[in-house]
Amino acid sequence: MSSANHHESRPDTLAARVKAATGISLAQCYQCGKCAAGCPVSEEMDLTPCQVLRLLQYGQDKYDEKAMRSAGIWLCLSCETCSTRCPQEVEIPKIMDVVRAEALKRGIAHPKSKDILAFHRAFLDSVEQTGRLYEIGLVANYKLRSGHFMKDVMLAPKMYVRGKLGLLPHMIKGTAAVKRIFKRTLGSKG
Amino acid sequence: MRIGYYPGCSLLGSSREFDESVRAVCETIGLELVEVPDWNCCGASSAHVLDHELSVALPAKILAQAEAAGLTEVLAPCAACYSRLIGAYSELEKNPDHRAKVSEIIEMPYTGAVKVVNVLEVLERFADVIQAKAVQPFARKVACYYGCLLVRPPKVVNFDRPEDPQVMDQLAAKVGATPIDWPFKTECCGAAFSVTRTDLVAKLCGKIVDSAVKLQAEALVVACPMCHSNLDMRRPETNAALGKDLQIPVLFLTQVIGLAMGIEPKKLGIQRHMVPVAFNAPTGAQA
Amino acid sequence: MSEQFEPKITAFVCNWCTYAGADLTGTSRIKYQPNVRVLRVPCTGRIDFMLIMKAFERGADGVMISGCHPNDCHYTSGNYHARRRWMVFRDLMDFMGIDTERVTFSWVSAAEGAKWGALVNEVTDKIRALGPYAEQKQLVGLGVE
Amino acid sequence: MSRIGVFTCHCGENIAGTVDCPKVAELSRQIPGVVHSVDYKYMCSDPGQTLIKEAIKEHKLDGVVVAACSPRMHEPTFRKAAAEAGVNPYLCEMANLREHCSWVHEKNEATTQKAADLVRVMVEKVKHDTPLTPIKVPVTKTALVVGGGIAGIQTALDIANAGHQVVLVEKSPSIGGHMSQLSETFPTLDCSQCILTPRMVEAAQHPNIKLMTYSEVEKVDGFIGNFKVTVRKKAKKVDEKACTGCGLCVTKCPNKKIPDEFNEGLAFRPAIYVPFPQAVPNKPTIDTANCTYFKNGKCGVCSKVCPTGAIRYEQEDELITMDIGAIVMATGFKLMKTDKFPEYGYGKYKDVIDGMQFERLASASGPTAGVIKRPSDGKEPETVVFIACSGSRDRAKGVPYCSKICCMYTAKHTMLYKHKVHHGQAYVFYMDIRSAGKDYDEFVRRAIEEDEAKYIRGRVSRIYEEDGKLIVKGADTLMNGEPVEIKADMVVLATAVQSQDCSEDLAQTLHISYDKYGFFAEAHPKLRPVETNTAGIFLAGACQAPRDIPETVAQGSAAGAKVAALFSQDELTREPIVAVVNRQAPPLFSTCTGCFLCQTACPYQAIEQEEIKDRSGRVIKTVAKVNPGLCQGCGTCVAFCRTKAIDLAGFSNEQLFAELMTL
Repeated sequence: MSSANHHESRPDTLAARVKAATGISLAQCYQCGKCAAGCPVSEEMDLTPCQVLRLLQYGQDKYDEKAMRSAGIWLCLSCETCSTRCPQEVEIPKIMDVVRAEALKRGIAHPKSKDILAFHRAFLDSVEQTGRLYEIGLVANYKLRSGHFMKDVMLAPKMYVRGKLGLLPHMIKGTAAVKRIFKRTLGSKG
Repeated sequence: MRIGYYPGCSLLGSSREFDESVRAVCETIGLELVEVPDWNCCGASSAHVLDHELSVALPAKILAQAEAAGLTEVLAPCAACYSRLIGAYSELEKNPDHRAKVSEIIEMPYTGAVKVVNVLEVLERFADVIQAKAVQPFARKVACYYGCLLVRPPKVVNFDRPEDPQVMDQLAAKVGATPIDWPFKTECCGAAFSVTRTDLVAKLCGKIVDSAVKLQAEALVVACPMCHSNLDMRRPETNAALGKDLQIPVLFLTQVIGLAMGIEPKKLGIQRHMVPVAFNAPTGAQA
Repeated sequence: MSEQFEPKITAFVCNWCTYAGADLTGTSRIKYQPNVRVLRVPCTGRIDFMLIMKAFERGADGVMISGCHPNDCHYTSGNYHARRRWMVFRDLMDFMGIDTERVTFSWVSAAEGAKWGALVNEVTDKIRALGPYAEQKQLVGLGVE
Repeated sequence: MSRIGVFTCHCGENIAGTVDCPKVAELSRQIPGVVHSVDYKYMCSDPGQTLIKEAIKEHKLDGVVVAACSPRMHEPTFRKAAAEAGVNPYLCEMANLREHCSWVHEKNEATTQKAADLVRVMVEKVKHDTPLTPIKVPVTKTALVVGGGIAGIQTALDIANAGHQVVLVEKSPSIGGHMSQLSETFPTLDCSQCILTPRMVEAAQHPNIKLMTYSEVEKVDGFIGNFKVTVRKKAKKVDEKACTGCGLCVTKCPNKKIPDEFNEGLAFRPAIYVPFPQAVPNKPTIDTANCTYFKNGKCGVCSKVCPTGAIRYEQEDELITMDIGAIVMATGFKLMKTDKFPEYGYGKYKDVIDGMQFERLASASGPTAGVIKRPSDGKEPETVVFIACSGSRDRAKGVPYCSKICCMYTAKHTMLYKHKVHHGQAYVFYMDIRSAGKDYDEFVRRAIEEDEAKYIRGRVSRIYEEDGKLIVKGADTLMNGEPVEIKADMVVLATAVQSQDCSEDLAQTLHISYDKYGFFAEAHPKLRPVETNTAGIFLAGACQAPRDIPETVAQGSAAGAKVAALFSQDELTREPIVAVVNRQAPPLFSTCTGCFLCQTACPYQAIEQEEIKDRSGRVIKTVAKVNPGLCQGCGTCVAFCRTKAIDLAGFSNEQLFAELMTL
């Protein structure tokens, strides 16, 4: 019998997407929990890294969805502690990237992802516009996107007097080229 | 001797003192820094979270610019930039057929001719020069904090040992400091969550700062602007989370070396820290 | 002629893996096409590639060589020697203008009865599709009879 | 012209159901050289065999083809029958009409045609068969056992008790191996030394066993029944005959700070030492690498105090060559050390120890006299964490396999600990509990239910020291991967079982195969578990794969039985399917040109160089020569030979080409 419900044989499961995007097979994980044990933020996660992997191992829509809807995946710092110690050499942060991307694509990302995403989008906006990060622009943009207008207002003046905030953005000559890079990568995916 | 230099965005803004101290130290040890012409942002963790291709293309552009400028090696002092650059380099090494595609995206040839090194690797090469020039030993107990990005993932960075790394400790010892043996050298500080999840960062930094103080370190030494801003700028939140008032200063390794070599503190940007660089016990080089 | 072309296939198989595997095909009653004639050798390492030339000369349309999987050779390394020699010989055959498509090199273990059956069918179908080999043989001067 | 008989079997309906057997018999009769051809319902039955035998006599047959089932099934049967009727058994061949024809094809003309073809091939083969006689090889009835742990001791005793001579070689100064280091053994908790030392003494005193400690195998030549083995007897620098074992030298040696191997570095020993009190032989050895006299020529205390003048600083290594009939490898294993664990502190925390170190702490003969004290400060640990699968099932650390013994000894450790530290708490981090074995799972349950070990299913990510405690950061996968942090006083890593460092070199010396982890490879994983692919060399114990004591002993006895069976014969009989290099009349002598490609191809080192000399002793030509004792008959050399000077009996070039010509 060919295994009709084997997770990597169906191209639309998360496990199959992980395999296609990163080459990692979810079957490698034997659920020892070492990732959860060492993860600096696993205590804060609703689903620990090994649980996310477990859900994906099923290759069933309801479990895939549960993984994608979790808040925990947005807490992964990509600090690589888990993958450095994983006995089965599973590169978990790369898997998290795929799960997050899919969650966004399907519009089922956890509400807590909003702030984190707002920050990343604001960051990239800045880079796209000027070629480099414009920190004040980033903070302003983040506040607009997240709605946290009062966040860190006390920090800025302190930073300014210490010369840590540049008031004007650095423009690079290749700004147009950088914009085109964005268009060809991020932009092409909508 | 000369080497390519990629300061990265943080070193122009929130971590100017890292840039200043790297330049000052390199000048003293006789290493000429050639800035990568018209460099762009590496994309940091944001590009990596949102789009994998972008997260490779932005660093590749930087390395291609370096290549075009005839450089063979680029120093990226910022650990986050270093991680992105070496990550992209290693991925394109592993899959040479991706190079053509990337070259197309960045509109420049990328051949993989430029190697990426971090600040510890570069300073290690000058360890003897540094020791010889350390006229005012930094005779303090220090906790060397490496963070995640300098040693992980080990197969990509291939630098020092992944747990309990030693290079920074050895360099600090060369300039008279006494590095403590402590367990939080590579525990994550929360990195990119500085703005969005300050609560988490405070908690993680709390463990790190607390352990260093408990083991009687007088200063935390770092080589990453993100670690620095979390441990320094987020100290009020960290102290609040701990319920303590810890005033241990956080210095970049290049500042420690600079001070020991007698470089003027201002030139090293010591005054830019949020937690003032001051010590209770009077000994050794003073800031 | 309404009858379809039935190819002649000669198989050289090792005693320990593929011969036993083919026995298992039998004990499992798995059916395959009757075009193959098996010659038993102790090990694929024993196969002198002149035997392949001879098989074609004798009118074979296809040749199969099968032995133990890498690392499973009853004689430790005979199958590696066979594989290495086959690589070289294949190039030579190619150079001589002999259709290397007609030679199938594979590993079938003593446990792979089903694989042997499937392999014989696959090779038989392929050779049948390629057609008789007589013409090409005349081209390279091997001649028939 | 040959007189060949063809006997086609119906095998009931098995062949006759799809193949027209009478027609096959009839077609076979027309093959040139065939003088007799019949078909019969069951050829392998008694009447069937009689039919063949009678036909041989009646028709004066000189070759037989039985067209029936697979030769792998009944070739011995029919060859025996042929031999009984006076035909050389190697002139009897089988055509496989059942497995390769009737069972796999439909009933039709093509199938019968194929059957007839198969018979024709075999008739042609028989025509070119030559009578062969099984090869006889003499047997030297002395066994070499390499390794003096429990595996080697058991093997040596069994062979010796069967009445054969044994040389037991051990590389360290005493026999006993890892088992002598253990405190108590699972699942009975009987004292390891109490059950082992009588065996050690028995081995040492057995009239048929020659003990060679502090010795290593240097070179192995020859083949089954006829090995030539060279053993290096390392210089102990002590005259074993003169030494009475009084131990004065050991007490007086001023250099006492050498980490003690027997106690796994938890204690010290002097430079002249007996590894442990019950050592066999119980005589000291000088560790020249650490001896002051050997380092700078000063000291000499041991020599001065020795009452019998037994110290021999000038003693040299000896090379001893002996004739051996069979070899048993029983070289055991090593444990991965704690410094291989970056996440657990690279071995820098003194209180993170391995399982063998815990054995020494728990052993009455150990450095703490059996009181559990942690190495750093000698305090009694109140919380001990045991970590199973440390380095095992961990492909990142290069050990993807299960070390097999750790689940059981970890359960044992928790019990020993609880029995000695009543208020103590043991935690075990595990991934799976593998306790298959007689009374094994009950034993683990006892550890959990009676001795209150807390088992947590998860791996430990990290261990670090804080405030005098070891912080163990694990997770509980039975609680959704919830992080678990335990402040422990001591941590015991059940580190991976690995092959000995010397195993690959040793395997190459003996020409036996080994797997990618350096464990010696058995000839067949199911059916030949204690044999190697090299005839006459056997395996026992953990040198083949991780093993516990009962399995090791069983394997030792199995290997011993194999050797005893081999030694029960004065001569070995072997299939004559071997390669031969042709010999011709001078001046050619042989078509062999001496390129020796065959020598590189041969997996058995069976091909030697032979010098052909004229009467004055001048070498005329160097040619290949096959040692029939070593040749296993694969024929790889035949395919390699450029000049067709080498051929394989039973599968000769002539035969194979003749078979092809029929197709």
